[in-house]
Amino acid sequence: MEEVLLEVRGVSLAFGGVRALTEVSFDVRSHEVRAIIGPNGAGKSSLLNVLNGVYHPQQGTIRFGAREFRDMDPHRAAALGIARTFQNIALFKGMTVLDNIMTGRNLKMRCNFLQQALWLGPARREELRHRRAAEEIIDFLEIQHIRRTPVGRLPYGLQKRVELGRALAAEPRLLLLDEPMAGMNLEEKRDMCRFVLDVNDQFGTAIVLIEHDMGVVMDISDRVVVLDYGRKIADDVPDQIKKSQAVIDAYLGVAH
Amino acid sequence: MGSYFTGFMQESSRSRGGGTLDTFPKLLMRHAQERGARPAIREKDLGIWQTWTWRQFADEVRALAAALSAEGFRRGEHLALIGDNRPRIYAGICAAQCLGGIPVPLYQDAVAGEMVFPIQSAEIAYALAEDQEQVDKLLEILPQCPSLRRIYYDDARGLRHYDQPQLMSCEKLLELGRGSATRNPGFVDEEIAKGRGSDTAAMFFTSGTTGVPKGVVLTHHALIDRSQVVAEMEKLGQDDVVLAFMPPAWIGQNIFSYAQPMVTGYCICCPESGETVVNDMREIAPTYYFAPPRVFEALLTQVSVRMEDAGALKRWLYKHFMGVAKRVGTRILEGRRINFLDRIKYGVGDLVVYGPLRNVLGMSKVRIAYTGGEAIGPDLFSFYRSLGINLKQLYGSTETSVFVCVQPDGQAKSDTVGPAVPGVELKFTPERELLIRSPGLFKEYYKNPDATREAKDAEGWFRTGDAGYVDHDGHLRIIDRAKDVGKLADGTLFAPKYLENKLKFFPYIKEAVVFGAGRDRVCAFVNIDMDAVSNWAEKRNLAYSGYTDLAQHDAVYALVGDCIAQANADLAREPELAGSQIHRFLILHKELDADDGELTRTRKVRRRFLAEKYGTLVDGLYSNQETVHVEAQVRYEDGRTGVYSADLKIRDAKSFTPAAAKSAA
Amino acid sequence: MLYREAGQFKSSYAEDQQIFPIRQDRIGIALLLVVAFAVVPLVGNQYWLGALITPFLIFALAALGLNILTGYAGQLSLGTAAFMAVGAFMAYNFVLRMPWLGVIPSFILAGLCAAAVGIVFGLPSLRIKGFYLAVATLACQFFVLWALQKFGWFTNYSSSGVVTAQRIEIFGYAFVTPAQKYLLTLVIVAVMALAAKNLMRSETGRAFMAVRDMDVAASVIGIPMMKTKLLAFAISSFYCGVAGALHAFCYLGTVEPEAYSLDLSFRILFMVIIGGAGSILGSFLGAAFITLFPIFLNLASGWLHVVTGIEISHATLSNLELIIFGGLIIFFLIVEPAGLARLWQITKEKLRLWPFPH
Amino acid sequence: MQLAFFIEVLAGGLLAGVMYALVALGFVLIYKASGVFNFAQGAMVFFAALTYVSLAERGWNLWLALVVTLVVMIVLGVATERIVLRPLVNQPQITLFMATIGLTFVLEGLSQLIWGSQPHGLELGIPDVPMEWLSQKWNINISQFDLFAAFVAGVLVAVLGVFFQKTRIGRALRAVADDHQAALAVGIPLQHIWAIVWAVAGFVALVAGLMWGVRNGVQFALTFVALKALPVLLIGGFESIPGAILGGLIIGATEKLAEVYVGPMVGGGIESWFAYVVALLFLLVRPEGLFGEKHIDRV
Repeated sequence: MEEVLLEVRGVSLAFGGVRALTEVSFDVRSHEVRAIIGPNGAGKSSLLNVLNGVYHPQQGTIRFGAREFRDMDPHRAAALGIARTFQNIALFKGMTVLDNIMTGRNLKMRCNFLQQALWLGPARREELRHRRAAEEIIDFLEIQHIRRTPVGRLPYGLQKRVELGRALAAEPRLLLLDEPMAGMNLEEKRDMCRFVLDVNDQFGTAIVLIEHDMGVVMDISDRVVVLDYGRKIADDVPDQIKKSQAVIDAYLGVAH
Repeated sequence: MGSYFTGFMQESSRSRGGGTLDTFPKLLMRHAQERGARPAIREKDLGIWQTWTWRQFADEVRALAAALSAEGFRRGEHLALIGDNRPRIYAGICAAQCLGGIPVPLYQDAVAGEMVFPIQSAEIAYALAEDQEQVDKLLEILPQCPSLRRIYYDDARGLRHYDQPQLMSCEKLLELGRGSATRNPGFVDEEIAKGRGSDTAAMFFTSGTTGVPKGVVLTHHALIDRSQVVAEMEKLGQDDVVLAFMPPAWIGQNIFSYAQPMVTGYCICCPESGETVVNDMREIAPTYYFAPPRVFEALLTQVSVRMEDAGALKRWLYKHFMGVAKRVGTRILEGRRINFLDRIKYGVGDLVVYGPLRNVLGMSKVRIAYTGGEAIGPDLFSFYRSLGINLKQLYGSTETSVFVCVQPDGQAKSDTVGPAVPGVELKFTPERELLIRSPGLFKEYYKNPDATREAKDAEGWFRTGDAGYVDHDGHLRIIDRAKDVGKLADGTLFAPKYLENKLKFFPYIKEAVVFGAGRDRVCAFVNIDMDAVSNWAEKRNLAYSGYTDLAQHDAVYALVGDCIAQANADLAREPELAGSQIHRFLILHKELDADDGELTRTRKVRRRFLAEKYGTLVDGLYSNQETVHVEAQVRYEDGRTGVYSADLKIRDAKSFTPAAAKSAA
Repeated sequence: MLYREAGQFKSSYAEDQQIFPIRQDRIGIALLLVVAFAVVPLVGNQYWLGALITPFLIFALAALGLNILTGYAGQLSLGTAAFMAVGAFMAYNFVLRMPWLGVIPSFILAGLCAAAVGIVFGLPSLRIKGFYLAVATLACQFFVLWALQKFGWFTNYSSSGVVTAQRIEIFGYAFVTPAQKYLLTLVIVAVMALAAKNLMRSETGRAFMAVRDMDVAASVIGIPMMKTKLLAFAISSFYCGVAGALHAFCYLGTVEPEAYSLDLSFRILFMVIIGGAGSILGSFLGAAFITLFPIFLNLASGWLHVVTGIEISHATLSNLELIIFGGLIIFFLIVEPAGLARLWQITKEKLRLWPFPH
Repeated sequence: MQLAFFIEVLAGGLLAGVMYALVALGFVLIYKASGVFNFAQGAMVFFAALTYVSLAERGWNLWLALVVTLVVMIVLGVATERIVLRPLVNQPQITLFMATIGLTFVLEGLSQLIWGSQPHGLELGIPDVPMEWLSQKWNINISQFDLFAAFVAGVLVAVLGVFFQKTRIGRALRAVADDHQAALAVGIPLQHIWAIVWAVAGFVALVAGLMWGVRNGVQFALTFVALKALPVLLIGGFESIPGAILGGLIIGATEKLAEVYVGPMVGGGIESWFAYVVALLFLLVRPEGLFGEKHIDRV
């Protein structure tokens, strides 16, 4: 039994009157692949946004590693080692693939802007060191051929891959993937699954992913959380989830 | 030039030095001393050209060798190497040789099944695989190959959870090696010193157009001698650069990316990946280049296709100056005199077209470019030469350590393969089969004395199996495989390969298979070139849903028909071949594919195999029906397979009487 | 066509990351510098140096400053002239009140003052975006000019509010002739342009662009919004400040606050647009275009007079200039929103692939 | 006494604010409908006023001049949509904003090229003098014209209100404001809607031009009233007509008060920037503006 990396307790989130999340609690163990599923508008993305501090819940606590927080803020989350990708790609469109990935390493860079402006030894060396790290990610994701292409010009599937790369660049302990395979064709999905598993395996990164493709979810995740109308209705290993009546109802949309 | 010359001087002096440098490991160690800081291998990895100097390379080889022997690898044992062009693979080859072992490079794109025979026949116990893909294949065939004890892998990606006892990563192996090297330092060098030129250097399995593959055993002496002679002839030196992009298991790659660099000390470069070869070639700009005709053809097709999309001005410039080049380019390349105006024109052309073109093709610095293995089309050949690229033909095979004939500078012709290189003797049997005697000849076919005896007689003459003759200015001219040179029913000479090549020289035709031996006339299968024809179709906005559909278009049939008619016109002009013009043809519903056994790994057509597989089609050709029904498994782009069933059209082709040909031409 | 890159391969990241990875570019820039440093001062006459090339360089520097803020960090500012004003008048005051400082340090300090002002007026960018921010920067424009006019200290209590920049002396060497001033400007501009390039190709620059392209994502990967935005304002204003100092000392000589009106802010903004937002080169192209354009217009009217005998009054000409100017802006935005820099980039790509189209 | 003076100042400020609001309206209209921050609004005001005055001075009938000017402004609006906006559709807002700066230059140049650059006085028959009874009764001086202007502004807003609520086009405009897809559903092509909006903006510019023309005379400086209106937008928001009015009042009042009570301490002239500072402080407290509602970043 691996130790728990992230623990969410009784998180509730509302926008104005609208309740997005109600009393949600769940945990993520280090090195596991954790899936969050649920019908549209079940609050999956909101949950991720709470985890890395884009939204601030009204109630509940988030424990990451040894530290406990009322809520996160994006910068702190990043500093703690939480990286993520977005449902509708949020890459830096004007920048090349390489620059996007390099940007993912910003927290690891120490030199100040003066050193950079004067291109002093430390700044230069730091830049080159991180270039190598970025190249390793490019190699890992097999995107050498588009290294210098502005991401705006890339097809959707590749953009998703680059975004994963940007998240990996931060060498996160916890990786949040918001529908990493949405809108992909079979082949792209297969690749993406491979990459997600390789990441989990190679770097031991814990992964939380939202995904609609049940096949994928059941294949690659160790445990699954099911949300419906902002509440957790199930939390178990895939095989159990498949059987769970509550889940089936939720998906068939049985009246509440 | 100077540096080439000095390079050449060193080589020759060394070769006169004789015995001392008679094996590849010895050569390597010499380079490590003489030019230790110069690049031996570059590999595009992680975005830049990672460079291994000769010293680093030698150290790596030493460590690997030490490790292998620590692993129990002994003199005379075989080491299988499966992978793309990677420094580790070449280091592995040399490491095996250091210990007096025999490297056996296998095709990395072969399916697992094809690896069984070599491994079994040589009872191979050690294998060095590039990555997970290759490892998986080896594990798959493990049951059939109990001899295989150790599998080392270079790239650990995805392999961490493999727990087979046979597996070990190269890192680990190298540690092991460095460890044992420190324990007894002199060991590897002693082993190297034990090596003799007469030892076996490597074994290459010929894919063989028919039957089981044969393991061709080549000695250090054979490979080094041939590499040496040609290196001197072409003044190769340490400043030359080669891009290694063909399978290292093919001697046609291996001789240029292992044997010759070992002799001359030039640098070889390994591309980042399949998709990036073109780009990598441009970055590296090799000075010495070898590729089979199909590569040059693919390049040319790409050029023409891309020029189609260019703006009017560029298209005009291209058309106009390629015209000029066609007229005078080759003559200029051969340094013959041409009038001043043309020289000016060519100069301008070189500024706006040829130069840039060489640049985008990455051939700006090419000093010597070879092609061989198959015949090359005259247009294709002259295209590159007229651009100012010194493209020449060579003739040879695995059994001859490649170099048998090489065209000297200024004597390049598309229909010959040049005179014999020093040390080689040629003669012909009454049936026009070519026999060769050369220091580069192979020792034997591994564990196959019958085949060896059949191929090499007591006086050491090797039966090439090729039919041809030496023309008036001493250049060898190959018509076809001797066994394939047959006769039609009426006894006229029938040289299928020759005909097929004639057809393949048309940009629209990718593959052709002709039949006729013992029949009354010649007929042909044709594969259209998807790139060229689809482009052609788009311009006439022909609608089609894929290869199979496009192939059956009447317009396409007409197009191919014209090509064949032209070929016939040429044939009509060659007395002994006029009788073998092509009368009927059909376009196949699928592209011939090595994975289906229709082509060899080197993409030679397996005519007999095809004749059986598509028997009904052949009958159709020789019947007088207009269509023939076919039902076959086809593999679609997305990898699915399905059954294709349709009627293939059969068409007659215009043929000429020798007289009529004149007017047609 | 001109670019023959075959054989230019990179065997280290240092080579691969250099500013001009292509040899032909390195040669080109070297030639350019030689011309700029050696040829221009020799052949350029008073008018060309004093009234065209020097101001061109100065405006290029200001445009560069604005480009860092607007083009790279995506924060629109209409207060550029104000920052230049701060630079100009503070430089004047530093030289005036601390003569022992020396000119260059005074310029730097003046730039730092501008940076400080920039940070103050950049604060709103933490809460507001887009047009709101643009309008907010107007506050800076107006406030600064007002302050400069109201508080005599800045103009050393000169009754007219006009001040005359002191003569420039560095290590006892005086810069008085246009050629000398040109060289001084050139050195400063070259150095600062290089610094800007280095900055934009390293972490800071990427952070700026990240904020510009997708600020939420930027913060999620740990880029601190406040620091980044304020830094952008500070650096940008520093450049504008130094440009202002040069503007006063190497170009105008005598300056009054009115010289740094909203119009100037717009001129600089146009340089960025026409030159190309998010491009160092663009700043120079844009500046060149906009400084040379009125000259060209004058010449044109001159020819018109010669050819057709039609005399165009000065008032008319200045109005025509306005119209054509505005028209050009619109035209550029429509045909090439990415500006001259992009045009150059496209041409270059074509030359690299020649004879292939793509 | 002090109080009276205070009231006088306050009232004066509020009425001035109405004048600001008048200009701000032009911005809001266009921004609402086409998401364009039309920096050229000031130039349009100047252009309208100058055209009217020049016609009037050439002895035209005032009403005729008014109508002709209106037509000119409408033509201008339509032309702008054709020449500037349509080619730039789907470009980032910032680009469109830049374009309108270009447009500003064109208009400024054009108007002076046509009508010359010398200032004109403008007279609409309402004297810009204090109302006797007010000044006699409480000694509070409030200009008749200011009241008139306020009245006109009120009417204008009312008219616009009706236009937006009742007419089909008006509803279409509101639809566009919400989202462009919806607008298509209304069945009026986007281009037309934009053209109309620009025309209406032109009309508003004309009114504003006349009012301000009377106040400060018709001269190049008139273009700067736009700059006066911007702080109003900061407070009121780019998209809200009530916001524009209320913002105008706030700015007008605070500015006048500051001018009178704070100005002297710092040597006066603060009206050039004070409004902005007020607006900024306001925004720091309430970034979404007066009527704008907080929006959540969807990621």
